[in-house]
Amino acid sequence: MKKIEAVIRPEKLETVRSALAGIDILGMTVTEVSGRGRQRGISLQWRVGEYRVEFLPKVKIEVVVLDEDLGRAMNVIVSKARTGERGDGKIFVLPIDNAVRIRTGDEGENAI
Amino acid sequence: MKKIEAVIRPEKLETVRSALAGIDILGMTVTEVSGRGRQRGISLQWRVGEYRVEFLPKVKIEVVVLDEDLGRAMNVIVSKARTGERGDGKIFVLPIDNAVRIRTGDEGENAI
Amino acid sequence: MKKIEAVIRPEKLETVRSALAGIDILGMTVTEVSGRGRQRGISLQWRVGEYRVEFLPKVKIEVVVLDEDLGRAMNVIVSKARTGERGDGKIFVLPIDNAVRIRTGDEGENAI
Amino acid sequence: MIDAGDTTWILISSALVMLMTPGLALFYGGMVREKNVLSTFMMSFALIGLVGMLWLLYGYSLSFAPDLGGVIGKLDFLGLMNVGQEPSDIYASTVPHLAFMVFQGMFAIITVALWTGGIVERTRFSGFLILATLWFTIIYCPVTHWVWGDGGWLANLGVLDFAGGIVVHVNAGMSALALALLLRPRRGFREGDPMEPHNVPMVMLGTGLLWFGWFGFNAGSALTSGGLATNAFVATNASAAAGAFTWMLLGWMKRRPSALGAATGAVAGLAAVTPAAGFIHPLVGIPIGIVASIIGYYCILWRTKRGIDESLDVWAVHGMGGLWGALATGIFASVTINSAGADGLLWGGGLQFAKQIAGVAAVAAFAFSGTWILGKLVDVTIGLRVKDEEEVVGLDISQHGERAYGGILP
Amino acid sequence: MIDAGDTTWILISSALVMLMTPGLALFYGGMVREKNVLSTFMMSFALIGLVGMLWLLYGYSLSFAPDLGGVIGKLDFLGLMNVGQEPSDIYASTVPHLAFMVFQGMFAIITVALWTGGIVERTRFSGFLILATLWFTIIYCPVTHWVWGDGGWLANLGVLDFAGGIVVHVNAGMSALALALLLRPRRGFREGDPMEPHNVPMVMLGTGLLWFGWFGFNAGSALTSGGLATNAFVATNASAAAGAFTWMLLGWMKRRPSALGAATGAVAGLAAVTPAAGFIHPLVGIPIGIVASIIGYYCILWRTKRGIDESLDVWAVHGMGGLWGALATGIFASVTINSAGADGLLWGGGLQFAKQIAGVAAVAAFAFSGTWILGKLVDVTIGLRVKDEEEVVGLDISQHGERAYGGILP
Amino acid sequence: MIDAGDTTWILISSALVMLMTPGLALFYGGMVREKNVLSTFMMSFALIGLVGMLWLLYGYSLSFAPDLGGVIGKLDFLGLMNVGQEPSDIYASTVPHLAFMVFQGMFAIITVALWTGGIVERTRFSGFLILATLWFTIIYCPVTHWVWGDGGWLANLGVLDFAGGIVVHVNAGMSALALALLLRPRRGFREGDPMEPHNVPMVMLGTGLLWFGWFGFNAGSALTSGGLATNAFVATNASAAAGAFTWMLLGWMKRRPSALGAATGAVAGLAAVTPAAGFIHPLVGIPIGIVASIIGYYCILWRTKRGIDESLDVWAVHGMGGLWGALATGIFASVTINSAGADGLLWGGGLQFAKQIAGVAAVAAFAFSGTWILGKLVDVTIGLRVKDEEEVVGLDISQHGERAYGGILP
Ligand SMILES: Nc1ncnc2c1ncn2[C@@H]1O[C@H](COP(=O)(O)OP(=O)(O)O)[C@@H](O)[C@H]1O
Ligand SMILES: Nc1ncnc2c1ncn2[C@@H]1O[C@H](COP(=O)(O)OP(=O)(O)O)[C@@H](O)[C@H]1O
Ligand SMILES: Nc1ncnc2c1ncn2[C@@H]1O[C@H](COP(=O)(O)OP(=O)(O)O)[C@@H](O)[C@H]1O
Repeated sequence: MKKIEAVIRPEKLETVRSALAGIDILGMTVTEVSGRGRQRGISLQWRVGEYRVEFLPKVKIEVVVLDEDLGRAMNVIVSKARTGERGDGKIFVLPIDNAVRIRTGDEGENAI
Repeated sequence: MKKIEAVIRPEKLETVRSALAGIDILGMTVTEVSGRGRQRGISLQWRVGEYRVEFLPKVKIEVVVLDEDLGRAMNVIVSKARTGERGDGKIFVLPIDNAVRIRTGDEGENAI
Repeated sequence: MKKIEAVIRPEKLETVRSALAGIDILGMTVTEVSGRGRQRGISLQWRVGEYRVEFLPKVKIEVVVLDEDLGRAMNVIVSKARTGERGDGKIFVLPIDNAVRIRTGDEGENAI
Repeated sequence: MIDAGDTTWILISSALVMLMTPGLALFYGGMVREKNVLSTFMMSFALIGLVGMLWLLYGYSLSFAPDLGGVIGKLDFLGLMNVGQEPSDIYASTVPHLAFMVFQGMFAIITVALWTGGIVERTRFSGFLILATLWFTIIYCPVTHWVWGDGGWLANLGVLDFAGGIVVHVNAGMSALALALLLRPRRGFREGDPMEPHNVPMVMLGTGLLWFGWFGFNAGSALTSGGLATNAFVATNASAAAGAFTWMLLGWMKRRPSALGAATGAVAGLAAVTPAAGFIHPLVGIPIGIVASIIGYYCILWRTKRGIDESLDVWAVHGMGGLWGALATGIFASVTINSAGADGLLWGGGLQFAKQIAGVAAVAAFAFSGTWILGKLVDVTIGLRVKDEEEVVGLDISQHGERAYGGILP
Repeated sequence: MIDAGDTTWILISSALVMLMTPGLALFYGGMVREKNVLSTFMMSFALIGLVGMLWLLYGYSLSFAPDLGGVIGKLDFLGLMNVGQEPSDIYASTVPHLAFMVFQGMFAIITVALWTGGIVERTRFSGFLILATLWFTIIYCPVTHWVWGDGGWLANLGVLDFAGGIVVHVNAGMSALALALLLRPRRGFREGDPMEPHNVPMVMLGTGLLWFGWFGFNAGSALTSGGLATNAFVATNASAAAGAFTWMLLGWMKRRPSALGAATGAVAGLAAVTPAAGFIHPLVGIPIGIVASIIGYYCILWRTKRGIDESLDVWAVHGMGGLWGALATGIFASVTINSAGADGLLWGGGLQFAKQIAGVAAVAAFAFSGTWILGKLVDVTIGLRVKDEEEVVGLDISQHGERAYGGILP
Repeated sequence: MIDAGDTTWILISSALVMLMTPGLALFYGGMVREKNVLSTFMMSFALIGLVGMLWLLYGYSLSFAPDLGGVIGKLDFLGLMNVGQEPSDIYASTVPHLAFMVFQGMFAIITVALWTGGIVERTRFSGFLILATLWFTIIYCPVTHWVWGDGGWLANLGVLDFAGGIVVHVNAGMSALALALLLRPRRGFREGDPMEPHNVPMVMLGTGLLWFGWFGFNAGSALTSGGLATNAFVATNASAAAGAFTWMLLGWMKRRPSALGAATGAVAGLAAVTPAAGFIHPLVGIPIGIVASIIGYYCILWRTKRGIDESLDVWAVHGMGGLWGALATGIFASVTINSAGADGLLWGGGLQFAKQIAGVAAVAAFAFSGTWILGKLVDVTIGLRVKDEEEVVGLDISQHGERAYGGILP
């Protein structure tokens, strides 16, 4: 089992979600986060002039998948979240030792 | 050291927190997240009819524990967060390479 | 590659961010979280008397770094986020299996 | 004879009192948890609709039509019969009868809305609507008739209540207490769950709108524009100011000057000066407000210690504030301020003070017991409390199928 | 002769109507997604500035100056020429001419603001400002002259519109529909993206302020204080109450009594009673409100099924509400309420009913087609719709360079 | 003789001005960071309490009681002595003396609240309360007496200030500047930390309420209902509209039309027209608003470049706006509009222009230096700035022990 953490543009969430659903990956957890990378913040209007905000709103998707689904899931995310502009975000893959479905108590791969 | 990430129902947070405190696990980090799984969103009222919201409010609890506390902590969470209905959530266990307590600079197991 | 998850005081975010930028670590993802540890919540005023809030506002910084940058990054965070009072927070280090830059599709160390 | 200046005053006062109910929705809605905001709002907004109609249909008649035995109005004004653009023979002779009617209607709406503060975060919406209808009919209209109706027994007795300290605040406060006892605390209340206000600026905005509207409530109750309305206006502002400042200081003595405390104190001062505003010297508003905050503060302390979840303190702030104000009227009232009033204890009017006690006691007892019975009735038939799961999930979702703040979105 | 009471009434009514536009900004702003809040607000606030000035410069003249062929006012009042502290010869003879002028100006502002609800979350701000200027000049001023101007052809015909059911609501509603059709749906609308209201309490607060302000809108339209203003006041409140309650029940029949529904119903009731308030018995407000909510409810159902993204339902709620109210005026109006009015169908006034149909039809057709042409014109020249990326990112950032709620901070 | 229409006008105007202080709390509160919202609110709300009482006790007397040497009022009106339901001999002869008193009291409250905008996010609450008390007593009451009190030296000189451009806006603006310089910038201000407004819709709502309330402020200052009040009303709206639109365009020229900018411009226009509204032709409101926004815009630019953290720009928007408006009064005033006024520069009144300069200069100098001294006094004794840690954590927690928005909950 692996955990995919993808930080993407908020406006891409819906596209990514439904594309993942298309390959039968339904479970996921989403968090509103603020990010900074090559796309270095944004300048916003104030009463006069502008001020700089260092962090931009992003969305973090966490999906735990079976090892065999990992590649497919990542491909889907990369292709659907891409605009080609700075700020498209990152995908990180983390190892998972175990998983439990709270409702049933199922452990390991059965829990996904 | 392991990190427990449990995505649970928001209304179970207090029960889980105090049960963990009962077995002397006090440190934890909590995030409001939105989740989707077998429980596939919810339909809400609009002016007329309804609309579907794909993501439901959940709470993510992150607890880093010593290996020996892992089992107990997971049992507590599973038993306290369960309702038996869809949407009870998941627990994931991730390996941790190191930990530091910022206040003191203590590393590793001493930091927990 | 390693992922640093640092839970710090919100008011230290700016200091930590600019110190990390100083050692050329620009990419990061930040989340507003609620935490509990030795610093056990806070009591707030109500109409009369007080009530206790178990969780305090914290900020979680996630930074994925190359192995060789890990030590430096952690030192910077520890030194900049410290006040010496309870509630300074924790740093956790997690292993990362892979990373992808969505914009380009670059994988592994090139994606950071 | 209709006077344009007076009519303008009553119309704008009616609009101001109308605005108080949305103001109350904000005041209450900011103090509940996020999952129950809309439910709390709807307990006010639904009443602007429901009571707004019932008042026209029969409520005004039961309250203000010619008297039947001192206890209720007859049906002469049913469906606005005999209530037209000409002034009434009895009430407010310089404005259209309809203006007096609608002004009073706004009081009915907010009085019912007030006691919802005692039972937020756990009340079933259907049961609530039935209860509100019954309460309006069986508690509010009679009490209004007693105190303000021509021939009402408390009016005949000489009880003074300028703008509703008894009719509105004692009435709603005691009713809230009865219902809170009946419904029992919210889940987690006795366990010490925080129940943190989800949005204090919303509470402050609500306070601002309430204060603003209260000028219509109190000064409008002079029913003409001029010296008396002005007197009530100044007294109202004085008491609100003193109440806000006092409560702030009370919190500070224990720890810090809290915004929520100042807001609560303002409302306590406003409630307390309500029965008195048109009978007292305006400066007396200051001690009235100070004492209202002290009473309210310690009443909340007491009810919290007793484990009573009268959640938003309608009893402590409005009920006890109104009670204090009604008694204060019996102490400080002076015929030099309002010749239609009476002299209070301070000017030798001991009897008036006794009358005020009688008036408060009668209404408090009737409201508490009557409301308890009505509540019980609704509870055992339709049900007045939501199921445990519904309460846990929150009433916005469970009762109204919606949520206050939309989330993760494209 | 200037009457102080009447002048106070018109001034405070003007202030109340002014407040409706910020109220509308809240009402609309709470219903859009977080990324478009300020954009939605600005479509109202910019108009308080823009139309607020244009009205003084030439709008009042086009609308109310001496008649030119029944279709438009002459330029006698250009730049407030001949509009001073003395009463007008023609309109509102007991208040300063300037008071009548500014009261009417507030109507112009909110009417333009109303139709922005049809095209939120996708409109280019620069194109919008041009369109608003054109629409105000070419649609609003003429229509106002037709119905309310001395010598306007619909006024001459005898069409009744007490406070703007036709001038404001049918006009804005049909215009919103035309523009929504022209601009096409928001991205994701047809795909069923949720478009969840980001802040329902903000909608409720907006509703409260609209309701409050509407007393000035409708009862102020009597142009004097007194019986007629009071009649309109009471009818207005009755219809709003009935509308709110009815819509709540309609939602409940399907599933739950929603707060958003109650708010919508209140506005439907308010819009519908607008043309009628000063001609009907106040109690008739209740059926007017009930029917307005039923019509509005099913119109939204219909337009949603047809995939029309008239986003915040200006057509269904205001347009159809105003249409129903204008017809209801032709049914229920009675000269016993307002001797300057007429008898409706119910009292044998079949002709009046026909006139009302004519008035509504003329304005609806003119507004729809005129607005469509103006919109098209702006769209092909400056552009009326933002680029796809701008829409996706949100209009707050793309059009205004700011965001509503500040984020992660020191 | 009391006139009902006039009294209604002054009472409702008083209520409107009262509402401006909660409006200001929203306007300011939306612009600060989340951790300082309640602190910002409390600096307004506490004053409604504190100044609300002090005004009754002695403030009104110092300001408006019979004159002592041109500089201050005597103690004849201490504790509302000689201030009753009858009209005053001197001021506002058609309304109760109490009505004039309370109307003026609302001005005192908001003037003190205004300058808090200069020192938000870093001021110690206890020190602030002391300073506010001193400032009210030593700066506000004398200045009011000078300009508006019968026998005040600036009034005797013939300085015109219709509704407080000098008394309120120049006064508060210069005081805010003095305090901002004294207290030094917020931590992070000079380092370029963003200080992002946490809730712009809250700012917009505040703007709406301020605009609404300003009708009472300016048009109420006619002290009677009728032509003059109407003139002031129309001029006020014109200037606000022009100010809002102009600032929006200024921002657009650099980048985008911002909502925050439009809101700021509206307030600049409102402040600037305040001294002039009852002396000028209403259309002159437009150029006054335009110039006010241009001045305000460049003043903010200047003070930001100089690293002055006069945080919410009370000086640039109110101070400089009021200054411009007071001079504009000396340019555009005409006795054809108000026979109690004077002719300005444009109509040959060069002397009047000189008087206006004198009035502004005297008050600006007194306010700046007096406030600086008072602030220093409080700072070295009780302390006027919070500790660094308190500032970092936020004033809501550190000064008031609470937070604006409740969090993670059951
Ligand atoms: N090293 C990193 N660790 C954690 N999050 C990162 C890192 N680099 C980037 N991110 C996240 O990814 C988002 C997009 O990064 P950015 O560098 O702007 O994208 P890109 O490289 O595709 O142009 C950032 O806003 C941040 O949330
Ligand atoms: N594969 C997954 N990866 C990440 N989070 C998941 C995954 N599956 C479920 N979740 C999280 O757990 C929550 C509950 O999942 P759900 O399938 O509804 O519960 P259950 O299986 O207990 O009925 C979801 O809302 C989501 O936040
Ligand atoms: N075991 C843990 N697992 C996850 N998060 C933790 C843990 N311990 C502490 N934290 C996080 O770190 C924050 C600071 O912890 P605390 O114990 O108060 O700090 P310190 O030990 O430096 O005094 C907490 O609020 C919580 O968010």
